Amino acid sequence: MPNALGLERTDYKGATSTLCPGCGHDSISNQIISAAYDSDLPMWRVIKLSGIGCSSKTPAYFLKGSHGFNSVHGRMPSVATGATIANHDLIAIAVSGDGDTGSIGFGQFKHLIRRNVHMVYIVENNGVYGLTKGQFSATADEGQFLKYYGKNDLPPIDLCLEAIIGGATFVARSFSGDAKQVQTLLKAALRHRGTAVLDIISPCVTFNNSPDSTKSYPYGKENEIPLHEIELMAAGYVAAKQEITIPEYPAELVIEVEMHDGTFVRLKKLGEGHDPRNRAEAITLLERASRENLLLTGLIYYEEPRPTIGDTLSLTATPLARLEDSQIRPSREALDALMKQYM
Amino acid sequence: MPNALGLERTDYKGATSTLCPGCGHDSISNQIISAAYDSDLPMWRVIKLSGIGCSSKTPAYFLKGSHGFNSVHGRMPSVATGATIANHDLIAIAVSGDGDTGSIGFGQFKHLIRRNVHMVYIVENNGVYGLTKGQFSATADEGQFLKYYGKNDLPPIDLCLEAIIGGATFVARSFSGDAKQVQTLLKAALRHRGTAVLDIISPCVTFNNSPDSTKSYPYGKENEIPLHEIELMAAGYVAAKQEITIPEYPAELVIEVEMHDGTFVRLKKLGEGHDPRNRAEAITLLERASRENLLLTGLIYYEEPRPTIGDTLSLTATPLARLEDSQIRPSREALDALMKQYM
Amino acid sequence: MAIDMQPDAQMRWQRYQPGVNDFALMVATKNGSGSQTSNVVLIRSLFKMGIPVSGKNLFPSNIKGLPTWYTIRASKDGYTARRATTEVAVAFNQDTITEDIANIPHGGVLIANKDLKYRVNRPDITVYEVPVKDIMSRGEFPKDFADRIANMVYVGVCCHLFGIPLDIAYEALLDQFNRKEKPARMNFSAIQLSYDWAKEYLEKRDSFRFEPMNKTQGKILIEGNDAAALGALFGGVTFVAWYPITPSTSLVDNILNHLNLRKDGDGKNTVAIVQAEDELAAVGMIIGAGWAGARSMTATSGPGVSLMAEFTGLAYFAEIPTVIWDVTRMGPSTGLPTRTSQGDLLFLYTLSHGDTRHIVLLPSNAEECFEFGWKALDIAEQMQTPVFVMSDLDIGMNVWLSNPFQYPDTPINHGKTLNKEQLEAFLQEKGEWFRYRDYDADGVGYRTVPGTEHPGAAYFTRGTGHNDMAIYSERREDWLQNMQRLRNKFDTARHVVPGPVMRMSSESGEAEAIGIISFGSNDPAVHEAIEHMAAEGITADYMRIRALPFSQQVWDFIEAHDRVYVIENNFDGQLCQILRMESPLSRSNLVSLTLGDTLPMTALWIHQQIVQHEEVP
Amino acid sequence: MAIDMQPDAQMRWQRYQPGVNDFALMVATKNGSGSQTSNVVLIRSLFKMGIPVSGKNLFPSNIKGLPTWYTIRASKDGYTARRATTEVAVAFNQDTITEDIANIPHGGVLIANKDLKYRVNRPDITVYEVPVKDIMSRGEFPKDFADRIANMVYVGVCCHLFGIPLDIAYEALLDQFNRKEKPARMNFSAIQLSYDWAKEYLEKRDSFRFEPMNKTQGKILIEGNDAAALGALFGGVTFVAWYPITPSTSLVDNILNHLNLRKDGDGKNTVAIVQAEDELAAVGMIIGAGWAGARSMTATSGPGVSLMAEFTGLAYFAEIPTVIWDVTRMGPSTGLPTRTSQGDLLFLYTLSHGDTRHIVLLPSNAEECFEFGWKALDIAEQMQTPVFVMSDLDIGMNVWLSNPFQYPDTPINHGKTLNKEQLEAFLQEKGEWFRYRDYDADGVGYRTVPGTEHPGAAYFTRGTGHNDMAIYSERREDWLQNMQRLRNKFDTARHVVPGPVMRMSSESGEAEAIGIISFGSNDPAVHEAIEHMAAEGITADYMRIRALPFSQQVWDFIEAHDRVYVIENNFDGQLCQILRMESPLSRSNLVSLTLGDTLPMTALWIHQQIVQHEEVP
Ligand SMILES: Cc1ncc(C[n+]2csc(CCOP(=O)(O)OP(=O)(O)O)c2C)c(N)n1
Ligand SMILES: Cc1ncc(C[n+]2csc(CCOP(=O)(O)OP(=O)(O)O)c2C)c(N)n1
Ligand code: SF4
Ligand code: SF4
Ligand SMILES: [Mg+2]
Ligand SMILES: [Mg+2]
Repeated sequence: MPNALGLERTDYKGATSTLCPGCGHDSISNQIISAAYDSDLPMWRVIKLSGIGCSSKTPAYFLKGSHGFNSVHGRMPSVATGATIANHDLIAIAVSGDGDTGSIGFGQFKHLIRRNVHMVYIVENNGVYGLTKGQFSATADEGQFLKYYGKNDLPPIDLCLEAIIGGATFVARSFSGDAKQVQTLLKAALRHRGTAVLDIISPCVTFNNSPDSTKSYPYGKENEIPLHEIELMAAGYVAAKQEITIPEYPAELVIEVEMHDGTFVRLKKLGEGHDPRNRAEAITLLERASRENLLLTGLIYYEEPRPTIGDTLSLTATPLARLEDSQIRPSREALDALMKQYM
Repeated sequence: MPNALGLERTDYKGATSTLCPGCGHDSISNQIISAAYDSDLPMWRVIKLSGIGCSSKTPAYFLKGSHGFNSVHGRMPSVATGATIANHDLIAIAVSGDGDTGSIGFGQFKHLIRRNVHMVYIVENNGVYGLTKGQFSATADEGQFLKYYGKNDLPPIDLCLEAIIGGATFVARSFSGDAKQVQTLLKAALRHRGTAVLDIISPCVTFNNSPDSTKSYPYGKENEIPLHEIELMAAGYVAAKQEITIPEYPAELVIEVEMHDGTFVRLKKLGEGHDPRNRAEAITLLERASRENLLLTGLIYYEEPRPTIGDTLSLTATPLARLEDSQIRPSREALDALMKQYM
Repeated sequence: MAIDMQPDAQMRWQRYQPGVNDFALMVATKNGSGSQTSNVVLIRSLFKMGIPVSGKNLFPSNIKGLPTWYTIRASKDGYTARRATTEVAVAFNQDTITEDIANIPHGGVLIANKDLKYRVNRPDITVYEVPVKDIMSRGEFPKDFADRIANMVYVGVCCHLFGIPLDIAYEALLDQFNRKEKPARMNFSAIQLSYDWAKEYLEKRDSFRFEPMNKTQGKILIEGNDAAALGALFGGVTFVAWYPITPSTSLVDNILNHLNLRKDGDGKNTVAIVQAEDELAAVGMIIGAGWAGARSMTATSGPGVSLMAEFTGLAYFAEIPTVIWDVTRMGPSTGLPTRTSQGDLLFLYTLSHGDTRHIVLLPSNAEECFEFGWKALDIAEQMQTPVFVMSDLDIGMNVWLSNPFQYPDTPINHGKTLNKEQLEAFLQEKGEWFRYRDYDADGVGYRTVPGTEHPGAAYFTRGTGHNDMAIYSERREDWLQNMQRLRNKFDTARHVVPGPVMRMSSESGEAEAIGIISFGSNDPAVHEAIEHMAAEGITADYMRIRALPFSQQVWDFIEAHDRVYVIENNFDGQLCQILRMESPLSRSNLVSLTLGDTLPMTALWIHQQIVQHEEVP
Repeated sequence: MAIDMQPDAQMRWQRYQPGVNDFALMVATKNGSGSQTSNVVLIRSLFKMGIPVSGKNLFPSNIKGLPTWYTIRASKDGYTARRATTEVAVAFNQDTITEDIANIPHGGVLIANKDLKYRVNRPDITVYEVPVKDIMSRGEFPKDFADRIANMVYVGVCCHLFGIPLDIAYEALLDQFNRKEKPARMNFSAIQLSYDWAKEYLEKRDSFRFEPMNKTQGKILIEGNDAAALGALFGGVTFVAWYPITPSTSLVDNILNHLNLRKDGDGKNTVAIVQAEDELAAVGMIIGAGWAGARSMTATSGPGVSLMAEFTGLAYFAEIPTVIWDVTRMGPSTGLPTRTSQGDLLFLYTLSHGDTRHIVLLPSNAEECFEFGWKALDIAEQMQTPVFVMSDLDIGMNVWLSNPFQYPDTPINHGKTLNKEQLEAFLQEKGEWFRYRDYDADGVGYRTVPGTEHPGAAYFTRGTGHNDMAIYSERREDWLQNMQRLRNKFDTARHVVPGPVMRMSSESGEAEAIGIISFGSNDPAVHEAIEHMAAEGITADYMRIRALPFSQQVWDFIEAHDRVYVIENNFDGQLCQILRMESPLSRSNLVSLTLGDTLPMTALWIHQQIVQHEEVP
């Protein structure tokens, strides 16, 4: 069924994946395709960015109608910063790995968040370096054993916590096995103004899939604790706001987060619930999750968007990349006047 | 008066500083000298490490009897990691700047903390790049104006918070104008096993000293809120534990933190007080300090030392750098036996 | 401060003897003491007197307190290179005064701050002693400024001794303070006071003098980094990312200073300037921006270049336009951040692993900093590759006498960038569009940028092997084809980059026996040396290289000469090494003359080197 | 898989015709399917039959599913280079079978998995079709392993067709499974099944055959990265930091595998191995460790080298010993991570801005990986500088027939490192000790390491300018003196690094007209080409460069020959460029022959290139 742009879901696909059959990353690609299709995303406005790794290969596997840039290991954030400032009309979707973001790219990741670069930043988090065959990454479980590399003695980095502390205004955690949640979070992230961080546990079936690893399928399937059911009441990118029928829940069970563009994220409490608008609560939640080894998923933190780096630069309305030559070369007279000052 | 090693305080000095008169960094150097002298620090066991910046120049200005290494900008943490593992007997004192640590070196700083490298890590935090003449660093106040670079639009990085989240077990904040506190914290940090992070506000009198800057002298003098009075009951590095007479305070006003080597840090509550052994409380405190722009100083966080990176490597007792040749070259027989396996 | 020529040696080189409007003055002070303003006032005064002048700031890597030396050269013949000798020494720094006095050449002049401790035992020089505190005490100066203003004392004394009219000094002060009268007057009163004092107490006993000329009319005084900033702004730069590092910082500072040139009707910027967290991020940002269609650039120096290695290899291989200014300083490593050198050339040319090669433009002066400033952006888009511009501390941070800049003589060139309509037309005509296909046999493909509203515009950019359809490929044939095309593209670049500039000695253009090749900031010294050598009967032709890669002209020049001296201000003779490694000639007639002594080159050094080589066969 | 020589062309090069124990077999499968085990079993079997054998794995940058080709060459003459043709193709991959069939040389053999879809229209080859599923169904295999074990089918078929005794195959399996019988037997049963099936259904119709010889006795089979790991461990490495990157990862993996070599009495390690967060950190760590007195190293590849640029410049300038292995892969940029190349040479040599130069060792084979593995650590301490060792994917990740390694013939060399007592003695003798003073006129100072319990041991290490007392200095004289000493040190290194290895054609050692220079993994192909060329009357001398910087021998060799072919597996001819840029010779007689086609070099290619150049004058 064509979406508002007259495109089928298959139009949003990319090249055939060359990842291992069953790789979590492929499920996420699929959800990106669905979310883009559902959101009537104009592919020509989208840029797909990545570093290096199995995860970073995936932008080739979705949205063939979008420009993609598979850059260097761990430094995609800077590329994204430049690209989104060069053209603020672009919708940036970035895919990184836990090695790409948490190890080599940790500095750039933190600085990207500090600058609040307008983009969706997905970490396909499998706790290992897939592409280089199974070394521990910085998100690997402490004390975990892997076939070739023995025991991991270092504590894992919690990318969500790091993002919140670093100033991110949209922070979510999910599990690639939870297709619906991934998709809904993606759609919400696409609405966000600023950096939206999605830390998605995405099992590496080849190197880190034994059930005692918190990054494995079996573990995720068994232990995922969604904080809430998420629904999105959002406008399509082209069509007017869609009316989505949301079942009526008792008010105390529901949190509605209104986003920048009027989109509503409706969270229906599951278990204890969690209000993502409370920063302290979000931090406490993550601290507890890491202490007690809980795979809590959902929208962890949401804050009214603060200015993006682009906003602070006081730029002209037209995207920089589209300015006319006459707008970017001062006049002959301007040069002459200037030269006089130096005489 | 000579210390237990028979050394005078002047023996612990270094070359004459070439920093601007009044620079906060020079006060810190002075406190390092005093702390080292007071602690009977054997200089030959000390290494002084730094990156690049005015702050990073200071290791030349203290402890002339110690090996120093002024490395490259922002990457001193990796040098420290290598050096301390190469010889676990060394006492590492590192000095960095807010640019060196918070900007270019942020990734290495976070990974150093994750590895819990055994060292004292001092950030001389002035909110600007001193040596390159006054650009904003990543710890500059949001909204601040500087002469040449206009307004700073980015939120400051809180290095103490980043350290705690990253797994540091000894985290303190101080103000270079508070000589006594700096000195006591330094002495305590020298006792710590693992990374001890000291974020010391150290005004740049040349580029960032106007009273509206939270990194200025006037601001610090006016607004510093010490969380407690700190006293140390510690052994000298060579002499037996010294008996220090501590005035008697009501018990509810005093927190005593026992360190790894039996040293006690005694904190006498000032104002609201703060228990540095409570991680959640420490995080909340820092969040509040940053929200309300409070310069809270003192020992922010202390935790029972977790294994350092050196501890996890299951190394032989002798420092690697001191092993005999016979210990590091396997025998001819071992090679022969091995070769057979490949035949 | 070290001086190349000793008092004795000096006598052997008559052409370098000083004279009216032909000597150099050196001011020794402490860094951060505010003397820079005084020095610029002196320079501006000479400029206003119509005397060709140049200034070189020899400052420490320090904010306050370490010694700094500023040399000001007046040259009636218009020579702007560093002069080997500084005849007049203003010794105002306690830490160096002894050394400074010792370094004064025979026949020179010492103007000493009498408040300092020193002894002069130089009957061969003229000594003037100035009681700075005493003079200052005659005026009334706000306490906060008094120390800085005290530097005006030597200005006043020099005005008297060497003949700078006070009204001109005041004009120079006004310029310096952006025509603000209050600070100008305050400083001027110190000049006046000391001028008066000097008039009363100092009897002129030396022969150094400035006399008005008319050789600076229509010229400008400007720093190379300022020129480069203007070049970029007139070149339509739209995205700048940077990380501070001496001596490139002032390049970006100057872009910020001139931002008013690039405001739209609403006062909004048409260029984004982002301070990155380090050079890896800076270069990543400009690559992202260049990919997305901005005209992007950064400025850095050696250590930054080292950090940019991986990313520039990506930009080379993925064919992304961007511009990187390397304002070089003395390396290896952190080296001497405030000393000049041309030591990054070879490294820039081959920056990044695995058969990578880059375009490097080599401006020689402020005018070319401006010109290459805009051209680099054109060439980057035209060749779809990162373009380096290698300037140096000497060009970038010193003030230069220059012709006013020429407005760009060609429209902004975006190369083969297809917008929506152009892509459609391309598809109509060719029936296909593949990003890396070599449609024009020049190695350069057609590109689109993200955000092009056309269903066929998207392609995938990567640093991994790909075929000409931009599809990942590990096929040997695809790899070879792509590498071969990149080499063809590099050959195309030989004709696109600025060609060498020739100075032939004979009017017929016939080659002399001696050829000289040089580049960058050595240029004024080479010209001066050639003229002095010619006067002594040693004639030489000169080719100034203005870019890598080389064109055929370079080989023709080398072939046409018996001996070719390659003159560089680095230690390894890197230009000579590049020439050697690429030379198609069977003969090897290159002689590498390298300096690399932390200072700008002098004509005397070149002259000496060549004479020495010519004498010893 | 691309093959250099087409069926026709092949006929013109008689010496490259296959024969008994003299052909290559190519196995085409999918990556990650477990075929590697089968391939190694085949190699080990030939090895055990006494036949010189080599294997080359042409694998994709992918974990599972993309095509991979493994070639196994048997060479009765002991040639271990890649063979230009692979006569026997085992086509077991649906994705490439059509291409694989097309690429079989005239007269070759196809062993096809009959379960795949393909068509054979090659009357010029022998075809055997193997119903893999059917054969597997005859046995009982645990479901989890069945797919992997199916790869044993072609082993069994090959055993039958080419004459590999089953008991030898079983022995090879046992080796492969570390003498564990259970998995060996399980796999063997598949070999047996398919052997039996082949015996019954396949009639031998081709002439390819293996026959037992005794040419591998006393030899070992080993990968270069394994050899390098052992070299480091026997070299007394005490600190390793690294960041994973193909094709260097297995070097560190192998250090981990052999850690038992380096346990103390309590089972504790005498070497620390730290996985860093990236290459900047890895190199920073080894520099810190080297400074603190450890023998330190890392292993990386192109992109990692680019990231190490700034830090290695520091280590060079601050004179800190450490070792960096660059196991090269195909660049620029991420390039082809699983394809071989020698494309980093020039970049390594000049890595970092500002007149930096490095020592680069160039092993050619597993034996030298071991030897240079320990020597590099010695040279680093001896010369107090980072030492690069440039291996490549071909050497590092392929299995090589090698002589067993020689135990180090010199004790561990810490160079001029003074411990407490030695420092005391030094001070007694000289009355002083300054870190960078050139006491021995070899450019190498005496160093102490932190933790030396002596009040005079401390000095300050920095990347900034310093005098010979290790004090910060901006003085021109200090800078020049230090740079000059560093160059003298580099000259000293010319005699310290492994010298070139010569193969002179004439027994008298007199030079032929043709000289060949090459290095690294090209060595076997060069030797093979020389022998084939000699048989055709083209005699050539060969000098293999084993390190940068060069020694005088190199220039003597070049001078002694009319034409010198410099043979390299990169695109730009980087060794030739370095030779040209440093050559003191007035004549330029170097001919650059470069391949850079992603594959290991073949003798045929060299032969063709030289013949072509010799024919066209
Ligand atoms: C500079 C550099 N260093 C190392 C590598 C090798 N490398 C490629 S991918 C990768 C790790 C990828 O891990 P992660 O980001 O977690 O992605 P995954 O494959 O697990 O999805 C590494 C180390 C590289 N490509 N570039
Ligand atoms: C790779 C690199 N980039 C840039 C520089 C220039 N640089 C030197 S110090 C410095 C900033 C220092 O700031 P900080 O660490 O805050 O130290 P401070 O001077 O304020 O004490 C910079 C950018 C450098 N030396 N190396
Ligand atoms: S190795 Fe792991 S991460 Fe990579 S494609 Fe396979 S399953 Fe996915
Ligand atoms: S510039 Fe600032 S940080 Fe640097 S020495 Fe001066 S006061 Fe200190
Ligand atoms: Mg991963
Ligand atoms: Mg600072």
